[in-house]
Amino acid sequence: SDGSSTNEADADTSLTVGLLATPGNLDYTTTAGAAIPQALLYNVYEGLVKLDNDGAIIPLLAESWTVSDDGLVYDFLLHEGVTFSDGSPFTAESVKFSLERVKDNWTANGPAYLDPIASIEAVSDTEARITLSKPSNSWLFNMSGPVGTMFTESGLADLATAPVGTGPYTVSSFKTGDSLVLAANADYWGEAPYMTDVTLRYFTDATAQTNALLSGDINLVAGISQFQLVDQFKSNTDFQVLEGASTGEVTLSMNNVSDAFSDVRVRQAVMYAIDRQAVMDTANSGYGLLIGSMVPPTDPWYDESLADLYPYDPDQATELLAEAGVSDLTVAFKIPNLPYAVAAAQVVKDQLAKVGITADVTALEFPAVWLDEVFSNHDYDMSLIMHSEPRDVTVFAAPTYYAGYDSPSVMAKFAEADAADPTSYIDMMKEVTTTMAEEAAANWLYLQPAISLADADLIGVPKNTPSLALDLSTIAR
Amino acid sequence: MTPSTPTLSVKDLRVGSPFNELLHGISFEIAAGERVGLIGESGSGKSLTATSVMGLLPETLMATGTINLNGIDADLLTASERRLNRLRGNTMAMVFQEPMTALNPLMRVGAQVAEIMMVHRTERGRRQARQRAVELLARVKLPNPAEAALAFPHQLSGGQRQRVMLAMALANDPQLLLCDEPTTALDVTVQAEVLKLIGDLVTDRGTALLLITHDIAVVAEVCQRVLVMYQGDIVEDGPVGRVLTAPQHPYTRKLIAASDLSSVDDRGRLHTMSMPVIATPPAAASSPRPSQADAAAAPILLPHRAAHQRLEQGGPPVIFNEVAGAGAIRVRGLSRQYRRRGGGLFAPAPIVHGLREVSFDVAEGQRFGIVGESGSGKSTLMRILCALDQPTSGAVDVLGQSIGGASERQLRDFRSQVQIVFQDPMGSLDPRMKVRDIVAEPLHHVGRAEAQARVEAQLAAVGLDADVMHRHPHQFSGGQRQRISIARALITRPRVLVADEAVSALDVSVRAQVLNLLADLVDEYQLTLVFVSHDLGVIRHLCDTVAVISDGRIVECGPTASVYDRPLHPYTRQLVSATPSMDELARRVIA
Amino acid sequence: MVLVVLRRLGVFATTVIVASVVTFLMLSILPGDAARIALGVQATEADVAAQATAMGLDRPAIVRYLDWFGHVLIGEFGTSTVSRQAIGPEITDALGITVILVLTSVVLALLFAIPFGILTAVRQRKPDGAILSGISQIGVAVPGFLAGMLLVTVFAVTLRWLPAGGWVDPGNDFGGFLEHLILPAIALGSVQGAVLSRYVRSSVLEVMREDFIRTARAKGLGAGRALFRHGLRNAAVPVMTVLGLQIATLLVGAVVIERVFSIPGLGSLLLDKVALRDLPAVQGIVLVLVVFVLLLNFLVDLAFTLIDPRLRSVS
Amino acid sequence: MTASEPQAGSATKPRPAPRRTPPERAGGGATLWAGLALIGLVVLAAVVSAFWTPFDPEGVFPDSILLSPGAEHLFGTDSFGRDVFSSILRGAQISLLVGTVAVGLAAVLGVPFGIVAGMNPGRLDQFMMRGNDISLAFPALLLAIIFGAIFGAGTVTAMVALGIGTAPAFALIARSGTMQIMSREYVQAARASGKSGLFIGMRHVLPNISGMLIVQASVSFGIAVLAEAALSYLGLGTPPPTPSWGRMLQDAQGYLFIEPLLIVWPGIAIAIAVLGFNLLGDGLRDRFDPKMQVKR
Ligand SMILES: Nc1ncnc2c1ncn2[C@@H]1O[C@H](COP(=O)(O)OP(=O)(O)OP(=O)(O)O)[C@@H](O)[C@H]1O
Ligand SMILES: Nc1ncnc2c1ncn2[C@@H]1O[C@H](COP(=O)(O)OP(=O)(O)OP(=O)(O)O)[C@@H](O)[C@H]1O
Ligand SMILES: [Mg+2]
Ligand SMILES: [Mg+2]
Repeated sequence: SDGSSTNEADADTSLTVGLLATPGNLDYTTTAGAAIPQALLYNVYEGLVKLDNDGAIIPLLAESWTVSDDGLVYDFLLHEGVTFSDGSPFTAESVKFSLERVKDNWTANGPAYLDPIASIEAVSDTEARITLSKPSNSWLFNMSGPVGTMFTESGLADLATAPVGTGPYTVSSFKTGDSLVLAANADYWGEAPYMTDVTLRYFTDATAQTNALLSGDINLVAGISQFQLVDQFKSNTDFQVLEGASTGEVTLSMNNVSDAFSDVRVRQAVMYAIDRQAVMDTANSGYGLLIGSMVPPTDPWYDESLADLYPYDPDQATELLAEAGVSDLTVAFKIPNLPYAVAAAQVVKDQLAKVGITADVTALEFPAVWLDEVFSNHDYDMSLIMHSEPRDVTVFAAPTYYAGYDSPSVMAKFAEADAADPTSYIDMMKEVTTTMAEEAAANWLYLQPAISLADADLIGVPKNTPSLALDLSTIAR
Repeated sequence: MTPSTPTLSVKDLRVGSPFNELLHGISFEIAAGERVGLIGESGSGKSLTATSVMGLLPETLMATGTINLNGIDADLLTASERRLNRLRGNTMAMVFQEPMTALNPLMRVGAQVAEIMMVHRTERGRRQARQRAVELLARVKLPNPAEAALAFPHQLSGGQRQRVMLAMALANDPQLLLCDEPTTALDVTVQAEVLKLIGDLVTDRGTALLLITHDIAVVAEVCQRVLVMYQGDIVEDGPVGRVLTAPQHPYTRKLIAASDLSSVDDRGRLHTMSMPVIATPPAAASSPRPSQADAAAAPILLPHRAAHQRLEQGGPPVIFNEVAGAGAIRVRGLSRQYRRRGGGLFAPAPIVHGLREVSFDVAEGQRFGIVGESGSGKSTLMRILCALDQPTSGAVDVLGQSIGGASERQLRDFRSQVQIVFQDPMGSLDPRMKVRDIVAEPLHHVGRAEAQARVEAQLAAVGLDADVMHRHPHQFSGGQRQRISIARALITRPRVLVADEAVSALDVSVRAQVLNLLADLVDEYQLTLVFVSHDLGVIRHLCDTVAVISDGRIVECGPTASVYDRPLHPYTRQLVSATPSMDELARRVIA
Repeated sequence: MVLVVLRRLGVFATTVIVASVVTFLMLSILPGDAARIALGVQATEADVAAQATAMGLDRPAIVRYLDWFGHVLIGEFGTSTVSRQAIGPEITDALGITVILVLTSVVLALLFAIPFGILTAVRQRKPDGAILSGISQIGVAVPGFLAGMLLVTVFAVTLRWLPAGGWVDPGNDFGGFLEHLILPAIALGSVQGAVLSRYVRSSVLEVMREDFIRTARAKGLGAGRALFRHGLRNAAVPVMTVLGLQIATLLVGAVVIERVFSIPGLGSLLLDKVALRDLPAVQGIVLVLVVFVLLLNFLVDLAFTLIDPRLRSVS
Repeated sequence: MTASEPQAGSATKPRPAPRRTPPERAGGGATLWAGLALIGLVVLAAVVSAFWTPFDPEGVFPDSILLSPGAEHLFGTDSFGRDVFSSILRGAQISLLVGTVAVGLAAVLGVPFGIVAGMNPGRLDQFMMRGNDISLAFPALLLAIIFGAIFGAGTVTAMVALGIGTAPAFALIARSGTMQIMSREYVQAARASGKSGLFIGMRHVLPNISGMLIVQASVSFGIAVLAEAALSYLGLGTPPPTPSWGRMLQDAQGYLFIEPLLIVWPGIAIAIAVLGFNLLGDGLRDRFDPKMQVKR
């Protein structure tokens, strides 16, 4: 595309990316939300490991690692000569410092993920040993996320605005609600990224975002949220459409402890009552993947057969409702006021009406009011939201979680699986997620697709979003 | 231009809207240096005539006929806008009635005068034009002309503004000057000065003058010849002296009779013109008399005769018309100040003195007139007497009720005893109410049927049929509206009637009727009357006692005849000389 | 004189204080837990409670008000609970953008509305006047954001002449600044222009009926000259009132256009901060907006005084 | 010198009432009728759609998504397969509802406020006007954002915010009208007759300022329809599936390149409604304007 950049000389290595949710600040240790890790993880901040675009755990600051046979001791060999962007060196002490800090100083982004750690030891400058209190299959995966980030003590002064990491980029300016500008880190220890100047521009409106791409203001829309906007790019040779898999399960949650849905038959009736394909067609312009459980295909225990567990069958639904002795059911359907939820909810409401369930739709302001009413106070019967965190099915199963799904055996099985050997881990995970689907803990409608739109000449644009990060290091022209 | 060519010649001028004709083919001529008056009742087409000549008719009206200026020029009615622009303000000029709004409020008056010379390039440059503007302002006798030129219109009084208009009109020495009611908005004293000025200026320069007015006295003062208009036609055209003394057309005769407040019939009533649409039965015949009980309760009145006094400059305050015992009204040391709203953004709200240290009495049954120029405090005094306003200081007792600080509860009885009639017959009637409701308004706690009966009777008393009750005020003429106001004021059988300029807004023709009606009713109901007017003639006709008020103070008070014949205060003298009687006018003109 | 100015300022100050109380009270009943929003769905209850204390949310309302307003008086709007930055600069940045946008659009609107309004008034009875007047009527009836959407579609997306949105600081790149300003300013200005032209028209019509215009014509000025020399200043007074009100409502009203064009203005900032329940920031923004409007009223008053000598004099 | 002079225009001088040119009967009348005709169209749509629409405008029809206009679907269908013509008809209800409630609320709040202030010049008036200044400083959109956050976005919130936001304008109009009426002599006459302030306010002031108020209401109605659209665009308006023109516009935005007509229909509908009320307002102004009325 032409005219996209203000500076023709280095047009080749500058990139402008359009994103939707703006970070409020740059400190993901205490601020929730996917926006900060999206911008900073793997770009400014790095951990010992990272997820590649297919979801595999690969080395990052750690050159390699070994795991003891009992699965308790991890020995990491670190890259040499790595420095933070403020010049301080990255050593095993940094690993110890960073990970020990999590327990007391992190409030957001899952500090509990590191609970399995029993101790951290800096064996030498380039050798770090982490001992777990019990074996955990999910631990190393979680280390690829925000909690695994390496910090330096001298870089903590202003986390909210001036992050200091070991990554290929540094933050050169940040204006909340508008843009975040990244510049290539001249002293980067690894291979320098192709793009030297990256501007992340934040939009509040998906149409404005695609318009910006069409008019050449930006080069890449990473993760479009309104899929009706995609088709126009398919026929346009100036652009490429990249379709991949995300970790966002669009979930029609039912409050398992509410009067309406405490009976599993009623929940199952809802499963049969809803034509998920139709919901996807209408609300998502047909984009997405029917999943049937809270597992995306990028997870090893993905079971595609679950998608057919509850075929669309309104008769079956009516029967189940009759069996449960329910008639004239009216449910409080409280959705966040997000475009995809508002669209999908209308279809759901219409389909529920066909089996005699009246859904009273209220769109609550998101995040403020929805979090309060639905998430914290569980004051709802039915809701609809996308769970975008990777591998969040365990979280969903917790009895204190807003879904109210309370199955001690499932929780026990999860714990058991985490501690089991890697192969049985996968089998057990398959088993337990199937159980949740059978018990209709929620109606996982479909997996939101990860669709990126880019100038035709861009290469290496990450297709999938297996993690929260938007990895810019692979993008080139 | 031969000497015989008239400056202005109008032939068969017809003006009309698509719906009806307003001027029905009028023709007249004005010779150079001739001063012609144009009189006629309101709506007879006087202004239309003048605006046709200027070519400033509203877009909705169409004119036919011919208008020639100086004989040589082609018909003005068909002349191009460019040509008219060259003539306007140059060869012919016009002074409008309304000095308040006729000047641009945002422009200094000097510049407005200078502009007319700039437009016609009669002065070489801006500087010269400005200079000449000052000279012109001096010529129209504005005090301090250089300073006045820098004033904005609102900083000048009405009379001063009218002089500015005049200066503007005379700037380019027009051959024709049209004046449309140039003095109606002015005080009598100022009016006389402005008229004299116009007369002198046109005589000096030999300008042809067309002076429009509805006031015969004004014409007599200034003009040589007079045109009388009636319903879109010129019905009479002749020398002023002849028209005044021997009017030919019946309308002119009636107009002159009605204008003359000093000539009365054998009942002591004024001569009136033909009756309006709704017949007025003689008040005495059909109106119910005040009930016997009321009459009995009323004390037998000793005729009170006021002393003739004046206020000396710097002298002690005087209590005028002092009445021994309990009079109807007793005012002592009354002052009223206003804080004017707003001011500038950074200027304090100025204080205005409405009344200063006024003391007087009115005896029961007295007909007390108050006369004074605009802004002298007459209305303020009226409002206080009716407890519509509170004095700043001083004591006011009306019918034994003290006004200062009285609450609405305490005034309840008082309200039905003291009533008021206002100047503007339209403004004093709520356009959205029916006559029945308007007249019944002062009645409290009276049943529907009784109220209906009383309204009917009262309307009859003021000469209106009962079937007007269901009409709205806009369906009446000015005189009829004033009758409705009077009916409303009298329905509670008040003992005191206060009238604020009750006839000033009426046509001469209707004025006499209303004055007669008031005189009848005051007699009949034995009212104490306080009548305010700027017109001495009206007061003289109606009142036995008169107080002259100037700048918030009573400067003179005494029996009407005495004040008229032997005015003590210089201001009163000025006032009296500015309102000559009809006889006097005729004498002056002929002389 | 000094006294009067002081009194005016006193009234102004009282108004601001009352407005600040209203703002505070209105916002103090916002539902939603700011601490929970900051920490997200995974945070523990204990963390959330600690966060609330840290944000000062557990103090009584009056203490919070006095603390807040006291600091505002010395120019400190406090620290955003979200960005952890001083709020003042955030607001000034956004306000600067919105003010530039609004003023540009108002200037555009005036450039259109004044000639157009006068023309439609003067040619009121002519067919072209009626047609032009109809055009402005339709202009008034189009939602501003629709105009914005169409402008983007045509000039940014299809023709690629101008950027579809965003904002560039004039200090950094003036050309880019202008490029980014032009479409939103037109979108905002076109509707305002249509509205204003209605007011100009009726104001001019009103003035044309005034006696002093007739006087001017009697002096020999043509209709057009009479209007220009004597009418327009007088017609300006009512238009200015409307203009003041328009600018006032546009400060927030521009948010719709800011959304269409992804401009980080004050309205957008407000919406973002409300969504994040960043109370100190929201309070600050609302107060700034309110004070700005009050100030604007004051300025309009002042302008009246300058235009109209009747309000100025009094010896 | 100015101090002794009555304020311009207020002088009670012996002076015949100034005569003005009569109203542009044809012009004013045509405007009025054009306005009424357009509003009639909107009202008709609202009424008809209460009983009948060609298709259900609130359902979901996966089989007929995004059809182009045709014999069956006059204006085509939207992304939910809804018949756009039906939605436009039903959408008139929301527009009229929002306009009516917002303007009604504004009038109920603003008019008595303005009348009381106008009837009590001096301190009370000053005090009330400062209050009005403060509420003017909270424009409708700002209130809608705040109220949306407090009470949740929705039709009611939007209407209330618009109503409260518009009230100061009504108060100002009512006040200046009241001050004019209070200087009329019939009010003085009523006071002299011992009538209470309440009576004067109800019988004299209110009826006589109703003309201006109706003009203001008409104009505000148009503004409210536009504001509802803007609020819907920001997600602060009527929630789906109830059809609202503003939200239809917003939804259509995403389909601009696929089905551009989707944006045209609600755009036209809004323009018709707003134009109708503006024309009505202009026509009424010409009719009520005292300066344009022929006396007698
Ligand atoms: N623009 C107009 N359109 C229609 N009729 C008009 C117009 N202007 C004046 N008239 C009517 O023409 C008649 C004559 O009006 P004109 O103003 O000439 O009266 P006038 O004699 O000057 O009265 P006044 O003494 O009240 O000024 C009146 O009946 C008036 O109603
Ligand atoms: N409400 C008011 N506020 C401020 N000043 C006022 C008010 N009413 C009257 N005045 C001023 O008080 C003075 C006396 O006014 P008043 O109305 O009593 O005069 P008037 O003699 O009745 O005049 P006119 O003949 O014009 O009716 C004038 O200077 C006037 O401007
Ligand atoms: Mg006249
Ligand atoms: Mg008076």
